[in-house]
Amino acid sequence: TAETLTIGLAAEPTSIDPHFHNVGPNNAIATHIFDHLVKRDENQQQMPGLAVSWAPIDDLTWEFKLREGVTFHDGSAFNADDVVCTFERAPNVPDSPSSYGTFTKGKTVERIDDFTIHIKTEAPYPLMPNDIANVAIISDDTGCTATTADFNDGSAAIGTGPYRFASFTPGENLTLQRNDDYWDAAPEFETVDYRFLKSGPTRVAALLSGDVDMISGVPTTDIATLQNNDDISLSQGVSNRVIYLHMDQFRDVSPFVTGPNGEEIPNPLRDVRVRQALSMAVSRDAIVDRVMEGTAIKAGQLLPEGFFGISPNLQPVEYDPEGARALLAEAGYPDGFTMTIHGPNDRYINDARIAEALGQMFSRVGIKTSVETMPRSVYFSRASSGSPEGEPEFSFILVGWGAGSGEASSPLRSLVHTYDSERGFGSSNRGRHSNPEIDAIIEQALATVDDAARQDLLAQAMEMAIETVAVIPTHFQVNTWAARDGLSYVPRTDEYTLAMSVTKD
Amino acid sequence: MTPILEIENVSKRFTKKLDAAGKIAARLGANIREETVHAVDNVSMSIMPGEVLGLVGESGCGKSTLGRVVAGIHPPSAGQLHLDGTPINDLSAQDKRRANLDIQMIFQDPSSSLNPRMRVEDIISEAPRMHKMVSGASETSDFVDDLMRKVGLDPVMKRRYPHQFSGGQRQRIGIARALAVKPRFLVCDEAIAALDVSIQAQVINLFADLREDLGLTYLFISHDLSVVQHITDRVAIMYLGRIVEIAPTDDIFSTPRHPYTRALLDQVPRLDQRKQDFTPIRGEIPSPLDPPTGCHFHPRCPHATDLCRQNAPQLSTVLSGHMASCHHLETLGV
Amino acid sequence: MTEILKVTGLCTHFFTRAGVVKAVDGVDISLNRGEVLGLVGESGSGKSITGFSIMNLIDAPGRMTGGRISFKGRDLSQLSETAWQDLRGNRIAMIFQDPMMTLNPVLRIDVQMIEAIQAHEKVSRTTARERARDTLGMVGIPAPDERLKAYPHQLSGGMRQRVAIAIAFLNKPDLIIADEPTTALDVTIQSQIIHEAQKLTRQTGTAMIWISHDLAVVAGIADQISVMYAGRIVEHGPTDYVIDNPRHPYTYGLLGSVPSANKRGARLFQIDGMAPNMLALPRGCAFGPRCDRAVDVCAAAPGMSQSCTQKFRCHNPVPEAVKVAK
Amino acid sequence: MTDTQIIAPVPAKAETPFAQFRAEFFESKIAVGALITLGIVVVLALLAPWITPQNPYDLAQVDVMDARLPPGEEAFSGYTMWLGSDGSGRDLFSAILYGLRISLAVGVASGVIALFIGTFVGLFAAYVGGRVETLIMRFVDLQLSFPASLVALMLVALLGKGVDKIILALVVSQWAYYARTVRATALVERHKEYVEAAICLGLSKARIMFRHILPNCLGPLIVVGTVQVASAISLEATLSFLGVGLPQTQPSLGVLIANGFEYMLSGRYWISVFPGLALLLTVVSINLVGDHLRDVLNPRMKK
Amino acid sequence: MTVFIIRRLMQALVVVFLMSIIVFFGVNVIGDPVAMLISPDADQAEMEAAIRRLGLDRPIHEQYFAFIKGAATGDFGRSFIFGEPALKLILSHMPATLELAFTALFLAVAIGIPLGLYAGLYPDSPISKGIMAGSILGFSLPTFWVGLMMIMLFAVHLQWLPATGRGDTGTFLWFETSLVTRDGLSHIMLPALNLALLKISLAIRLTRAGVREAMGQDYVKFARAKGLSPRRVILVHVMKNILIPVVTVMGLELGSLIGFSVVTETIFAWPGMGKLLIDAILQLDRPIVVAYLMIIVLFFVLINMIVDILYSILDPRVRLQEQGA
Ligand SMILES: Nc1ncnc2c1ncn2[C@@H]1O[C@H](COP(=O)(O)OP(=O)(O)OP(=O)(O)O)[C@@H](O)[C@H]1O
Ligand SMILES: Nc1ncnc2c1ncn2[C@@H]1O[C@H](COP(=O)(O)OP(=O)(O)OP(=O)(O)O)[C@@H](O)[C@H]1O
Ligand SMILES: [Mg+2]
Ligand SMILES: [Mg+2]
Repeated sequence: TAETLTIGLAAEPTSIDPHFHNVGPNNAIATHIFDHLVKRDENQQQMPGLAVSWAPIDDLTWEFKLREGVTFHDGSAFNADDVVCTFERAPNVPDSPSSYGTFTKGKTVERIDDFTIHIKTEAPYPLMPNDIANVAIISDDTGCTATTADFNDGSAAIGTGPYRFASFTPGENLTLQRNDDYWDAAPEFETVDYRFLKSGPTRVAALLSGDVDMISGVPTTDIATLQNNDDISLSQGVSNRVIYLHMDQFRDVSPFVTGPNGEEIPNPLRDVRVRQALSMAVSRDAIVDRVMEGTAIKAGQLLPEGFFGISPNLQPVEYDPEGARALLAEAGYPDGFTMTIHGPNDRYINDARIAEALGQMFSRVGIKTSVETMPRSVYFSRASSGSPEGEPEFSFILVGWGAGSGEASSPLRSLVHTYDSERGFGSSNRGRHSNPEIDAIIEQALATVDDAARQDLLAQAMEMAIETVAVIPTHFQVNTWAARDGLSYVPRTDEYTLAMSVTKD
Repeated sequence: MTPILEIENVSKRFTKKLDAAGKIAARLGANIREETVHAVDNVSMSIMPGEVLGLVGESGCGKSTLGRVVAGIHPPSAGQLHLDGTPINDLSAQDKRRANLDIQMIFQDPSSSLNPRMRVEDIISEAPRMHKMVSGASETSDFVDDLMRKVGLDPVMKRRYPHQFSGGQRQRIGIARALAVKPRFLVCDEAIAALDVSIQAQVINLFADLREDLGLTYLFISHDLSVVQHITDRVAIMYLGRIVEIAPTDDIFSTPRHPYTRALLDQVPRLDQRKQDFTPIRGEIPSPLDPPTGCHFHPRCPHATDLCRQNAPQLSTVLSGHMASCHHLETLGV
Repeated sequence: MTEILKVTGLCTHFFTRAGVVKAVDGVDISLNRGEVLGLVGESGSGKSITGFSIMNLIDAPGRMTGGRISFKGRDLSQLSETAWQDLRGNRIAMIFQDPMMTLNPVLRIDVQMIEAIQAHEKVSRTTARERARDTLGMVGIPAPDERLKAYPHQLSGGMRQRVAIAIAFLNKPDLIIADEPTTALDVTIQSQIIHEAQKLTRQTGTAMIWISHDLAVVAGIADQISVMYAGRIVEHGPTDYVIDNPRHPYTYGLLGSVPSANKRGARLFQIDGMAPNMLALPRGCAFGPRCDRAVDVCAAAPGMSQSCTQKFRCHNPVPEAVKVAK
Repeated sequence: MTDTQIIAPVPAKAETPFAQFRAEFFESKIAVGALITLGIVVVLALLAPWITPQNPYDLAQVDVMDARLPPGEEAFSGYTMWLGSDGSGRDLFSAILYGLRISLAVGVASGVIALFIGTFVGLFAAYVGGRVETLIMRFVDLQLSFPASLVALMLVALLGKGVDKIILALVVSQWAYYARTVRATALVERHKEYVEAAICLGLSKARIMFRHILPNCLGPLIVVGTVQVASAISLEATLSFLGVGLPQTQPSLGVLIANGFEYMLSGRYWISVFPGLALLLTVVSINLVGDHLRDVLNPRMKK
Repeated sequence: MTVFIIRRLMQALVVVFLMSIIVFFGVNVIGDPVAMLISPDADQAEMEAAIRRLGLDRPIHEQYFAFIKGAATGDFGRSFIFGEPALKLILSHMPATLELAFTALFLAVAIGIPLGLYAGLYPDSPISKGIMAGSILGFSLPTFWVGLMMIMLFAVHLQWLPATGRGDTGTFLWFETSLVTRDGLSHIMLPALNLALLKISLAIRLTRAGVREAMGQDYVKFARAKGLSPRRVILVHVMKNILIPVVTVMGLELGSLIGFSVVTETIFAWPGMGKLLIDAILQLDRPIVVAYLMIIVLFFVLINMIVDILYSILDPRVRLQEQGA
């Protein structure tokens, strides 16, 4: 049947070029039109894509066997040349604000035959399939020499994916047509029309009024009402995104922390007891129930259950205001201190309101807290390098982290590992927590190709990070999709909205 | 006797300059140019102390502009004013200020010539206070009372605002305001034109009384010839920025010399002329932006010749004290 | 002589929030063909309102509250609005005081003239246009063809007033109400206008009510004069009698206060006080408080007295023997 | 000269302009009603700290456990939330009154500052004339041709959040209205004869400008002022809605409405309807007052 | 007229130039776009590389000069986010905004003038009072709030009209517009009405004030004295006079409609320039912000110029030369 699926998308893709901007919405759209050597299922588990199998053949070389008989939308056949040229183009797209070089860096692709390639690295690299899963394969005839504009107007948007490009208007909509020659199971809907509807209520209204069949990013506030609406079905799934708090642990005096009466004091956040107290002061139940209206999961570590590299021993810290007070007193702050929480107001689900709730909770254990939220445009550059010295500006911030690779190494190396710009560690470690012991374990894990060993190392690092309160995780986001009755969506941890995952009941 | 005021070759031009864009456009060949209005064109005359000089002419001929130049509201574009024989510009700053106060103006519209947001007492006393001619509350109050009585207003009303007065009363307030700085010379610009006939007489009488009591000199601008005839000693007739005739009032009305003056006098309706046939001057007043060449009056003049079209006549004496500017004074006769 | 207009006991009142303004309070007018009536009086005495009442152009809060107007023998009081439209601009025309304001600034002269013709007669545009052009020529406008294409602001005040007069004359009306048509103009232009008006009335026999506060102008053109004060006609009669031998003290004062050659330098006669407040007219004779001839009976409103020559409304009129100093 | 002295009777209407203005103003029931409403709103806003059960800005007094309570429910802390609570657990009644304080303060402060600047610039332009005037007025025109919303939006984006910044943005986007009004009126007034009289009397230019001309420009200024204050309040709300307005934790009415916007479809109407009504009441009453002021102050509309 | 146009263009150049400086440097102060755009997975070296790629490592004045050089040839740079030329993006979003603004303008005129006329002709009738009260509400209600209420009522509850987005477009002359398709019209109704609300009030008030003033003028009385029918007096004499200010003001309001479309477009997800701008501001997409403002300034100057020329055509009294801006 020539049925059209209309989806109201919360986050709009900026380009069809799969190598232009490494962000979720772009990657999600790319997944429709292009294939990856390694695919990920809804739980970010790896599956064969254009590669039918892969394995390290020595410490520094991975062999990928490519799928035969796959054709691009223009009819040309897929082979190793396409992979080689893809890896050449991906890190070198002009004007790219966030390059795919992250995934191709340090890797050399070697064509062995039409359907075999070797990828070499300089050091043992266990995350190879993870990285490879992010690089969309384009055609060496049409794609490799094309510009971003060529992709956007469709002339180069030719992949092997389940959908063909039909039209794209930035800021408005994207239309896709089913690829009937797809090598894998063909999707249900022949035509998909993505509408970009950024505002939450607008999106819900569009669904309710029948403008669209399905929406992503259902605001938490509307979930209850939609649940009671017989014409609407919801699907929910936990995401790989943890919301956590970073504390200034590198300055002797922290700019937004002062004594109870505003006087300058030595940075209390460097004291692990204070950090523990703060974690205990957070009522994760209140956040989940009251702020998130139930659509979140209390966090005790940096990735939710089911992900690779988490520790089974870690439980969310219990809410204990009395204990927090006691710990504070023990650390020498019986009267608390004064602090400002900074956070974005347009980045995570209910971010500003969470910051406010945290402010309330800290105030209740004696830490006079004020809350300042700002648009992410201002927030992230200040949070990363806003101080006069180019260091993180704030003392205590609310941030989120989505583990793109789907394993614990991602948050650990970026958030917990000591900040080291030379080697690319701790790039988002805005609290500058530094613990050489943890660093060593993380580094070891990242060089361990054996999965079981790596799992143990990561879990160990995770436990240590939580124990020393490198960061305070609060909750994992739960994402909600809503569709008109009769459609169902398989929720994904990577927050992607994929037309292929929509099925008719 | 030196004239109290001597006007020497005074001209007043209003020019609208071109801005940068205008200049560019002009260079590109657009049909635009600077526009200059010769509102007052090389006027000379003198006024004796205690004299009332009438200034008559059609709308837009420059009467008010000349009055404003005399009163010091506009600086002249060319020429000089002499007060008591001294050029005003040569005076010291102190004397110059006094000289400017010596000449005051009474305006046509009694409603717009008073600041609606000020009380009468403030309107009258503001300038003397600013010039330190009076000081202290009680002195000021007496001063105001005195002036109000002088112009026939009840001092009880001094705390009122102008809109609470009738037209005639407002004109009196304006007169009191002018008198407050003890002027010697009043320029009355159509000072009674906006008043009702029955009120006009009151104000005309007031002017006459003030002249007698205070020895004031007047430049009396009006287009109402019968009023001019009534109160002036001499009359100057103005046409398109120039004085065309100036003579003692009796002479002007009995033996006008300039064709324009004659025509003008013919048009005046009079009570004693019933069912008269009006025979108007032909033609319209030309635009001051683009005045006719030669004698400005030639397009409307029945006696115009080529000479009139080419050369502007000079003001010449016909009889002692009677001057007119016309090429054909002799041939026209009396 | 055929009587064109007869107004008896015309009352027009304004019902404002501050009270009732009796702008016109019992005015009688009678006018024959070809006759010119001068209506004089000071500002606010009700001259214009009288004119507008005859045209039935009084707007709220004003209303004609009494009196009869008959035009060529026809009683106008029961006329429907459409009948009025037929009459206005066709049989009765009006010229307003301020030439700057009477013409619509955004419509060309030809539009404004042609519509006045076509409102009353089914004629083609070209015919109407020709008639408009001829009438412009009649009122002494040079190059009327060009003027027709002009907008009002491109004409001088005198020119505009002549256009207004031309519009009034377009349909050769029986009566023209000229409401101070020359007040805003120069002497030279005034005489041009009066000249044209005179010429036209003489040629067509149109009757005219010439409203003015300038006695001298009225004296020059009117056959009869009515003097108004505070909404009433206080004196009425042939021009010569009223001007030479006014009986009402107000007329007397008015005439006395006009400067003239003979009175040069002398004090003018002046009427003291100021125009009455129309909201709170004095009891009895409205002129009483300003009148130097006022007597006790003036506390009662005087009726219209009739002498051989003129009518006046006064208990203690100026004796016939007293003439105004000229 | 005794016989010149006519002590004429006084016209009947002998009230001062202010008394007359007051009388005319109080003639309209709607305007009086609006003025009273406005008065109540202002008083409530001023008294907010004493009459509200909660200080919505003090995080220690706000409890997220109270979030989204419908009107009339009792809070954890014991008092009844007559208008319900918002998503962070703020008592809406308290939040609205505190929000009113901010909204009014922002509106009035920006209005007053813009009025001062605009008046000064407009008067200065009219005063100096010539090239300087042309320059100033061209600038004013250009700014006016730019929608205030856009100017403010850009500025707030550039400056960041905060009451001071939003006031600055509103001032920048609104001063030109005042400047134009003042200059236009001043130009008309400048050509009136009372100004010539003042020149003739040797009064200083500054005195003429400020003591004679300025007071006569006040009528239109007041009218523009009321309209601008109302639109400043609305504009602030709009900016807050767009996410560039005031900070979340110290909500103005605009922030409250914008926050409540998210709840509109979930049936929790009160979170944005009540602040919306408060805003509406305030802005409408200011506009009604201003509207009537315009009628009263505009001589052309007078009967 | 020539002078007038030259003057306007000169002014426009100056403003565009000033604007570009302020915005260019201003946007730079807000924050670093790369910090927000870059994938969290990227390490420090890649971040540097991204900054270099976007040319943000050079001193700001150098960036500015490079920009000005490009702008002079119509190249406003590439959007950081979309990677497309800023100008192209803006121009491709412009038709949607213009279509919305013009529809709103049309609604304002078509609804506002008749209502204003009625209120002006019968100032004391209850209907007129209702109209005036409504107009006060119209400009007191914040646009975004009304927009929301309209979606709630017409789209969600009554389901009469779609809530969001632009409908199908068709080609009319050489424009792609949604005004020629049923679907397109149904989509534009709500946002256009929302945007028009303020202007309807304005049109009502202007018309009413104009009618009230004109009705008291001598020329109206004179027209009646000529014996014209009330119809002609109102439709020709009164209307022509009030249309001039109304048309002028409404024309100038087109600018503010475009400015306010930022709000409406956000609520109704209307894919126009306004939404593009607000997104660009929130994401520090400097090329778009700067280009948008420069283009919009030019646009406004152009609109104002056209309106003024129109004004001079409508009102014979106006001579453009004398006017400044
Ligand atoms: N400030 C000014 N700028 C430009 N032109 C002016 C100015 N003042 C007067 N004029 C011009 O100068 C000429 C003379 O004007 P003025 O007011 O002196 O005439 P007037 O004789 O007093 O006329 P009226 O009888 O109408 O008062 C007119 O053409 C007028 O347009
Ligand atoms: N619309 C109105 N509302 C209230 N009173 C009015 C109105 N129109 C006129 N009047 C009053 O009616 C009276 C007569 O006015 P009218 O215009 O007839 O005077 P006029 O004699 O023509 O005066 P002028 O010489 O000034 O034209 C005046 O007192 C005026 O105040
Ligand atoms: Mg003059
Ligand atoms: Mg009148």
